Amino acid sequence: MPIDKRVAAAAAAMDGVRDGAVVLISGFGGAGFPNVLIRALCERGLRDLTLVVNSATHRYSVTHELIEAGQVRKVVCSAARGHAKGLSAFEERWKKGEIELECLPQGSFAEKIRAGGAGIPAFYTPVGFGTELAAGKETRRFGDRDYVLETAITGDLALIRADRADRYGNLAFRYAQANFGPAMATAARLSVAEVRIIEDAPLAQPDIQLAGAFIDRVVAVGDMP
Amino acid sequence: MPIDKRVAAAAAAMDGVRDGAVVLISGFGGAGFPNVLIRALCERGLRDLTLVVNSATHRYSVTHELIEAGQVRKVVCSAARGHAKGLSAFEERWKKGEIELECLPQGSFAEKIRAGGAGIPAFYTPVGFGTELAAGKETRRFGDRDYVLETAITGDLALIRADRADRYGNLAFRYAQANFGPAMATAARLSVAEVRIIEDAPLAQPDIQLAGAFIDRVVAVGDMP
Amino acid sequence: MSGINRNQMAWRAAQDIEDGMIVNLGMGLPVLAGDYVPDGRDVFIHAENGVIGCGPLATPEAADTDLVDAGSRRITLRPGASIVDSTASFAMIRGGHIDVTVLGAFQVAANGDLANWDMRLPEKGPLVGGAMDLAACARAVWVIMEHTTRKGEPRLLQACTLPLTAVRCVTRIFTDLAVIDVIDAGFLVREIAPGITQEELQAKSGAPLHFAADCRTIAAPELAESV
Amino acid sequence: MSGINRNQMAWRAAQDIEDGMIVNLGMGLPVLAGDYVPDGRDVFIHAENGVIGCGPLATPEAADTDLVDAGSRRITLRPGASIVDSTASFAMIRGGHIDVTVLGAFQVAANGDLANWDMRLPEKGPLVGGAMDLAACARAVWVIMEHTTRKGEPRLLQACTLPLTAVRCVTRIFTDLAVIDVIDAGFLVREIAPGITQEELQAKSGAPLHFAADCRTIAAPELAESV
Repeated sequence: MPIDKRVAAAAAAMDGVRDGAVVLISGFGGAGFPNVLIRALCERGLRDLTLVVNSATHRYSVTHELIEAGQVRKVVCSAARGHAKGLSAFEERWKKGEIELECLPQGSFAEKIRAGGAGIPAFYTPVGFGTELAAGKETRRFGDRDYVLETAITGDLALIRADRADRYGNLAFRYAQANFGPAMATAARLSVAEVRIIEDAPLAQPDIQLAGAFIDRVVAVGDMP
Repeated sequence: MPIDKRVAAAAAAMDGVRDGAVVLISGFGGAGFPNVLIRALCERGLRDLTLVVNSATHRYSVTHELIEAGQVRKVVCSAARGHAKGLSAFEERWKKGEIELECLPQGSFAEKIRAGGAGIPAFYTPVGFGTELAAGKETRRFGDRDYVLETAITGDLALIRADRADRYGNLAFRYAQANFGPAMATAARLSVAEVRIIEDAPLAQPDIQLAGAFIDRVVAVGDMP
Repeated sequence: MSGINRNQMAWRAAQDIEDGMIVNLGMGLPVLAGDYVPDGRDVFIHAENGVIGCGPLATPEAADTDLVDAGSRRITLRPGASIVDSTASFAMIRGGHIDVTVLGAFQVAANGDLANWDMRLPEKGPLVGGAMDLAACARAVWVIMEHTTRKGEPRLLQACTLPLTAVRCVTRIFTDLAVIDVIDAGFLVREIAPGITQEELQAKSGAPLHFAADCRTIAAPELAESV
Repeated sequence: MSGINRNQMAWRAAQDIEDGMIVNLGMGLPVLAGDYVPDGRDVFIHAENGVIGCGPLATPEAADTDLVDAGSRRITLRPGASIVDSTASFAMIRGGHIDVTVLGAFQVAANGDLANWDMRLPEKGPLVGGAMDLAACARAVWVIMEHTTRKGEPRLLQACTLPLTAVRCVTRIFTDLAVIDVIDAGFLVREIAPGITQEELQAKSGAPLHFAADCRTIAAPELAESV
């Protein structure tokens, strides 16, 4: 049967996602937020989700909707501070002890996800050594420098945004849209991409930035709102 | 002064390379061998080189010229067997104890080089556990599986081949030409690329597969002979 | 006692490649299996050098120096194919994104240990390539090999005597005499070549064989042996 | 005792950015320094989100949602710019491929320890972003900051009191009062703002200052303070 990863609606792309899922969500610097998929996930009304997302709250992302709806148990991120004057939905719940937080240096965040998708259970990095973000983590000296042991992150679901896709799930990104998306797609059991457009013909080989092998479902959602 | 990494001749691209250098050389499956640069290196007549190259001898590569010239002290590779019936230049010297050999699983070979360029001193991999290629290497259990600790590879010089370049050293590869080249370029102190053509205009952003930031010198050499 | 021929072995292995799989094929018989994937099954063939979606071999006119597989064969791309560098290709292998790898082998042990990379040729240098990565990390590891060596020594053993490629990795074995799964209890024969008895098969094996309750005859079509 | 203004601080830092460098600039004053890189110096500005070669901010008409820097500002690309994903961007940082990062800071210690990510705001969640990666791994780490806090407390200290970003990483500090290198012996003042005495500078510092033999006055042009 010809491979066809196209799904007509974002809701259907969430089939099979359950309470307690670890959800990897792309987006950074204002680009690459899979907002249509995040809303579709929100509408499933799940509980106890763990979000692995660079910013717990970002003004171009709608992760706060999952948080406000009380669906999130834990956030793993490098930025847990809202842009607004007051407390963000995340900060409010975190302060009350309702949401657990794991804050990571952004490069370790990215590399842990890459490791998860690349079969590397753990690696050493110089980043964070001697800081409170490395508190309790194993350290080791190689040569004349100290390093922190970081372990892989994997997830149940990855939600990412790209520009173009084909039926095979191959993806092309625009400019800085890729950010954490490619790594996240490799590290989750179920990887879903929202894209501006799904082309009828297969993407040309040099245009493919993430192989469809890593994508399970793809939904065309048009331009960012 | 406007950045300009173009070098007119392969010989000049070897300036500063010394005896004892660790040289990373791209190429795999018949594509991406920087044969013009390998010959230019050979002509410098250096000694005690360490070659980090997937195949010690490959019928589309000229690494054997360095080996035959007695310039190589050690080879780090995943394939140390010639294609021909008789002994390859490498095998002959290796059997006599004239060249040291470190044979690695190909994925560990690639990942060790990537680690070298990415500031990761060491990582764990399941590959090789329980085999003689992991003999003497540290192992560790994560979850229900055993892993081998592998350390980073860095080099003094990387020689790689790409298709197109610009004055900034940005590179575009054709098909399977990239293989080990991008990782090697990040892991060496001096990285040199030979390319079919250097474009007058900067490469377009979506066409760039390796940022010029990782390339120090680029030489146009035309088509593969 | 002849068993099935090499084309039939490749054919038989190919029947188990499922629709939508990502498959890595070792050189020799495994690559041949790629030619026998049943029509209508949409499969992506991965090559360690980074090609995800190898097509048929290129014609001499279409052959391109840069479009090759891990065996340096000039190939074409299938629709939807993409190409990554070696680091990404092995990240894909190690990360468990290859559904099945089909490999040649010298020996397989009853616990799934595989020996396929080093015959201890005294005159030759070692060549491991991507064998250890594939054997240790593909979701399923299948082997195609002759049931015995040319000298008639068994290749299915209690423990491998040649250097290991990976431990406890092989899940299925296609030989000229049988189709065998590796389960916790050891070798489980699922299918047996026409005209071979269970006793004959056991006699050619170096470890106890279990036979599936529904063990049947390999149903391979007539296929001429290639020259 | 006023020292130089913020634009002059940014200007002064920019003078030390060398031709051909790859530079990562933190938000605020460091980004402003990017505007003062002397004409004729060909510099690639790296942003953690993967842009290698940020150009000027985009005009409203040219602004593109997908072409942003790590601070979500809509930017343009300079000639020769490329873009990678976050994994590759931080591999580049961690691998020592950024020649210099210019960062804001709360405190710097005499051994080079940097505190620039957590002011312990009781109401706000933590935000580390790429600060630890840059501070730990760029080949040179420069800081631009006011010499003291608004309350007049020193930011140059014997040991940081705020949570560390990275240990022993800062090599140069640009303040409104001085340009200071961090050397094995501690703080070494290279330049001092017009009208400031060495005694005044020491009084506003929380660790002993050494003064270079050729310590001179910061030569910054007149630059109006931005609103």
